[in-house]
Amino acid sequence: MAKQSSEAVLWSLFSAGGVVAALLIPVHLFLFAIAFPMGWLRPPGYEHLMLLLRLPWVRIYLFLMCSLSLFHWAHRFRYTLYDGLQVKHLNELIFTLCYGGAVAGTVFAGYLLGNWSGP
Amino acid sequence: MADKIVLEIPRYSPERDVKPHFEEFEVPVHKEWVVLDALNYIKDQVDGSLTYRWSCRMGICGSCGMMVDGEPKLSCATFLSSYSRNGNKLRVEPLRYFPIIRDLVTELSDFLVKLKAVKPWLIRQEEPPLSEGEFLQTPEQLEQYKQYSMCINCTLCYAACPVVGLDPVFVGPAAIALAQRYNQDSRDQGAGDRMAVLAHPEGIWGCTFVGECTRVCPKHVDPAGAIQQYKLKAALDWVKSFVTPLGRKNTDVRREAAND
Amino acid sequence: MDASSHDVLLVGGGGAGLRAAIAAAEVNPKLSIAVVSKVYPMRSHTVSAEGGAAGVVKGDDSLDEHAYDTISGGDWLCDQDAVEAFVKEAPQELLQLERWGCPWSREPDGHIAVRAFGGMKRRRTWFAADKTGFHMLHTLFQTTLKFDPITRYDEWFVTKLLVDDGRVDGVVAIELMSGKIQAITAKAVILCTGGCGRVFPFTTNANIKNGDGMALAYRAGASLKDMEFVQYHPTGLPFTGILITEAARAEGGYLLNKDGYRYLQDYNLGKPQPNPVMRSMELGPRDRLSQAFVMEDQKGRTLATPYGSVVHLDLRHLGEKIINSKLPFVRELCLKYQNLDPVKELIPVRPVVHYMMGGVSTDMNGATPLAGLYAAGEVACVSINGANRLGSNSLSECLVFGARAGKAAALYAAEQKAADDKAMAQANDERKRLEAQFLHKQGGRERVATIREQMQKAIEKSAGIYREETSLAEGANKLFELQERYQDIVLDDRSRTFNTELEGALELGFMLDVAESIVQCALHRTESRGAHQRTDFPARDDENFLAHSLVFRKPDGSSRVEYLPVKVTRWAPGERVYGEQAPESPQQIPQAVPAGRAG
Amino acid sequence: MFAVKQPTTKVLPLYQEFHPRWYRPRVSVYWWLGQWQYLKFILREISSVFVAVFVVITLLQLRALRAGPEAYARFQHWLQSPIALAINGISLFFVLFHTITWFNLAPRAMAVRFRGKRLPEILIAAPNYVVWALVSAGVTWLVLR
Ligand SMILES: Cc1cc2nc3c(=O)[nH]c(=O)nc-3n(C[C@H](O)[C@H](O)[C@H](O)COP(=O)(O)OP(=O)(O)OC[C@H]3O[C@@H](n4cnc5c(N)ncnc54)[C@H](O)[C@@H]3O)c2cc1C
Ligand code: SF4
Ligand code: F3S
Ligand code: FES
Repeated sequence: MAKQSSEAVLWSLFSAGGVVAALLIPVHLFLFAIAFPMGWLRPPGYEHLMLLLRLPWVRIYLFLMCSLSLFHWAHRFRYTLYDGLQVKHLNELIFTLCYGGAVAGTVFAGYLLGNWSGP
Repeated sequence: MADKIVLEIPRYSPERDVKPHFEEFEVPVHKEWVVLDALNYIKDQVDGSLTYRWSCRMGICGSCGMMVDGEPKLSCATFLSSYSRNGNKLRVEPLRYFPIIRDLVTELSDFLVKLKAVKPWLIRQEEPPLSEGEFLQTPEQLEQYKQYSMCINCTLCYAACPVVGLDPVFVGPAAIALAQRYNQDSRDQGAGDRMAVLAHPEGIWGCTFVGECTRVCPKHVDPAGAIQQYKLKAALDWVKSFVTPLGRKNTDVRREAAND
Repeated sequence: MDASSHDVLLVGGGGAGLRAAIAAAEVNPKLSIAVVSKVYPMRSHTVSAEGGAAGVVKGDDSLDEHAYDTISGGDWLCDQDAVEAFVKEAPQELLQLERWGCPWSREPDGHIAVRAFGGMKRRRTWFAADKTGFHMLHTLFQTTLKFDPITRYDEWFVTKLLVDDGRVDGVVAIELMSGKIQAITAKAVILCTGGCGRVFPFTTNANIKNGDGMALAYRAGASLKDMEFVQYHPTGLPFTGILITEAARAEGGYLLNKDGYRYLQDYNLGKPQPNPVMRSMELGPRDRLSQAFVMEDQKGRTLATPYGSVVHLDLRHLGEKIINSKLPFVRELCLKYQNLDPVKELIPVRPVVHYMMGGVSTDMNGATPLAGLYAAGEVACVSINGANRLGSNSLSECLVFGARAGKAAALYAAEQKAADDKAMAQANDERKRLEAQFLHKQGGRERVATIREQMQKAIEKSAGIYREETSLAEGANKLFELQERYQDIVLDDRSRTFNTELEGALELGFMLDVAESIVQCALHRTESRGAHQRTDFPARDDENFLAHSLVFRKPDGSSRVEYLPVKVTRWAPGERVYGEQAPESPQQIPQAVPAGRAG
Repeated sequence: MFAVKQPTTKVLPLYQEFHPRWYRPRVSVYWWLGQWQYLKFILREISSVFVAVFVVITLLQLRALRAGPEAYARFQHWLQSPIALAINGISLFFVLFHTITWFNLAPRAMAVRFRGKRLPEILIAAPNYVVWALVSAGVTWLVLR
């Protein structure tokens, strides 16, 4: 049963992450990583962003977006490695790397967004 | 339309070969002919040792599945003429991912073990005597599982699913769809009994939603849907299992989790 | 030589076989039960039955009416005690199947829905959309999975019954996958091998319906009953022989000749009405409809196609909605195999060989005169179908008599001792025979396919919808010649592993025997009744032929035909009337007569 | 008719009479290249890598923001580098691919029924796109305000 429910947890995180990634990542990616650097749109100022980040719900929002998306990645990537490279015998290693990565990213996001005391 | 087509068929006999080799057979193309008619023509007129399974010739017994031009198909429901444009050669191979017994005949006992494993029969806690008449079931309730009851066990979906190929213990699309056929049946009370096989790493969680099973299914069973829906249910059950003790209501994670 | 041993052995995993296996397991869970089938059970031909299964459930119906429809439909050649048992148990069996999960179609309130069917005065045909046989077979198959005492031998081909001292001890079978030929002994054997449509060139029957069980029993010394009665279904698709279910007519389809005229009205089948009327016009019995086609053809009012002449089945007026909800499979088949859409187009149809009324002669419990041998389903002839089976009776028959045979065989087996070594010796001989005749044979010139084709042509010509003395005699001669040539058969395939050519050759051998029994019985019955129409003897002759034909195999291989009186309990033979004059209710039916005489 | 028969070799120690030796084809490591549907599937799965890459970029950007205006400016500058733009361009393609496949597959897993019939997939997929448009507009508005 332990094994069954852990798969259920991981899959739930994966799905939640999938929804978040599908809804949110495209617009973030487009704005911050393409439109602003390319100069298609005028980027927001440092102060404006800091102002936003001072709002707790914005930080929660960003935390969830990052964390869940990472778990989405971890789960999918794990199976992609199993299937695409047929390396199921490295099960444990892959498992640790993938979900470990997601946990690490989550901790890091928590650290960055947790107690916001920007300058 | 070309009036001849060459079939390329891998021949394999364990008594003779280490591995299959292709042989070519030229067959006439008639408008009404399906791939199976061409095979029967070869068997009757050219080489009686060509080996394949078939029976009903009306797409319902599920025995004539083959890879036709790389796609899993019922050879009795696939017109020959639709391939005569492809340079006049057509590959007909045994269903992919199955061990091959001979020529186009695949080995199925493993599939049958999986079918049985999901307990595909009506499970009841109590069985009222027959004299009480039928269990009532409205057409709407019938509709709930009808689609999943249409499976003819042709195993085309197994030949389409890469997970089956990579992980031979994966329970696989048709068997899971069959389990859902009973789980969704208003007369059944055995969903709990089927849980152990289904919500297992080699059950639903093995499926990565490639979706090919549904695309190739000749009876529109939609095993991919059945599996994802079961994943959703298993996830919800898990949420419930630790939310309920806290006395809280089942939170609505449905929408989020639904999206895989 | 390997052998395995069981208490009850089923040959065949179709509707009848699986039902019998469950019945045996339920009677006595200690028995070891085996199901031997040449295809995986869910591939059995029961899977292709479309229309439904008859059983009285609704208040406006009665057992007597079902019995009367069956008996009159069978042109009074049914054994009435068997019919009475049948109609009584059919509803229970169908209900039992519901309890096992069969997805029967329903009324809005959740009760079982029933539909009209040809030759039936009331609506009493249970259906699961138009894939009734498919759902029944899969339900049965899946249900057998939960019975541990049932062992399956999937893809094992039975070649011979082991008989010792008038008692059947088991079978010899080939495991197709390995080519191993071995004995499977048992205290009781139930044949459930289905029909023999493949004896004919144009049939709705699957490739596996070769009359194996009939020939096995015949060769073992049991008799075959009423073999001259071969049912033609009036609506098969040309070329493929795929069946367009009677349900298409029950839902209101019309049969039209080339002028778009509902020609059935010219053949004493009632007046055309816009909506279907039971036991009338398109809902008349199958023999009459198929015969009307031949008449119409002779008048030149059918359409010629490369695959024989056709008439049209018109469903267009039903509309897309009804067709999709009630007849989805019909539409699917037309689209997939005939490349036309019945919503907008006429469906070309012609009569096609469909069902074998005759078969291994059994009593009401499926027992044959050979101790330990039982038969049920299409392979058997308990005599509920008489001279013409009514649509939707045979699925119910598989259940009722499958269950009865299963129970009877289980009770019988519990009392018997296991087979002795003599069975082994016989099995060894059979293996040697198969090797000598096929696998290790030197020389030989004939191909399986050639002989099969000639046999099919011969029987169609001599024992088709209409028959007469000279053509039957010619047919008999031709079959005799083919039997000789069969000895000279040579196979391309000499390997053990999954040798389907060997299987085909053995099936051909079975079919030749069955074909011969059909022609012989048809030759001897000098009257016309139901599906057996002699142009040289157009009238029914109750004086001499209110009797079943029994055909036996003589030691020299030729056959002998005898007659057995029909059992008449409550319904004296009458005129078969369809259309408006059909009797309204059983009250008008002449009641109670002494048992019939026979010629 | 040209049925090319291979010469039959008699010396095959592996086959023993009545013990069929099944031929088991191996699945190639490149199985996903063989068929367009499989390739599409792998691309869909790979999209998750780009989701993760962008999350990492976002986290780095947050760290830069925390570290002060200069660090943030330096990071902005890096984002303009061809390499960053290339990565992000590819990412955008994959992320959009993810969004579309995710939304289109959602109905398969949901099976919403109305009067006993499963709703057509398009009816379930369409609202996803509406929500997506609204959310994207909202985020843009917040950031650009
Ligand atoms: C197209 C079609 C539609 C029909 N529609 C209806 C309908 O609507 N209503 C109705 O009542 N009836 C219908 N019938 C008739 C009915 O389906 C059959 O009579 C019935 O299904 C026969 O069942 P069975 O169990 O006797 O045999 P089958 O289902 O034919 O099974 C025969 C079994 O015997 C096995 N077998 C045969 N030979 C051997 C051997 N040598 N060794 C080992 N195993 C062997 C086979 O593998 C198989 O498992 C229809 C028939 C056809 C062809
Ligand atoms: S789910 Fe579809 S493809 Fe798979 S076995 Fe069943 S009918 Fe065939
Ligand atoms: S193809 Fe295979 S991975 Fe899942 S959705 Fe179908 S079972
Ligand atoms: S032969 Fe039965 S499904 Fe094709």
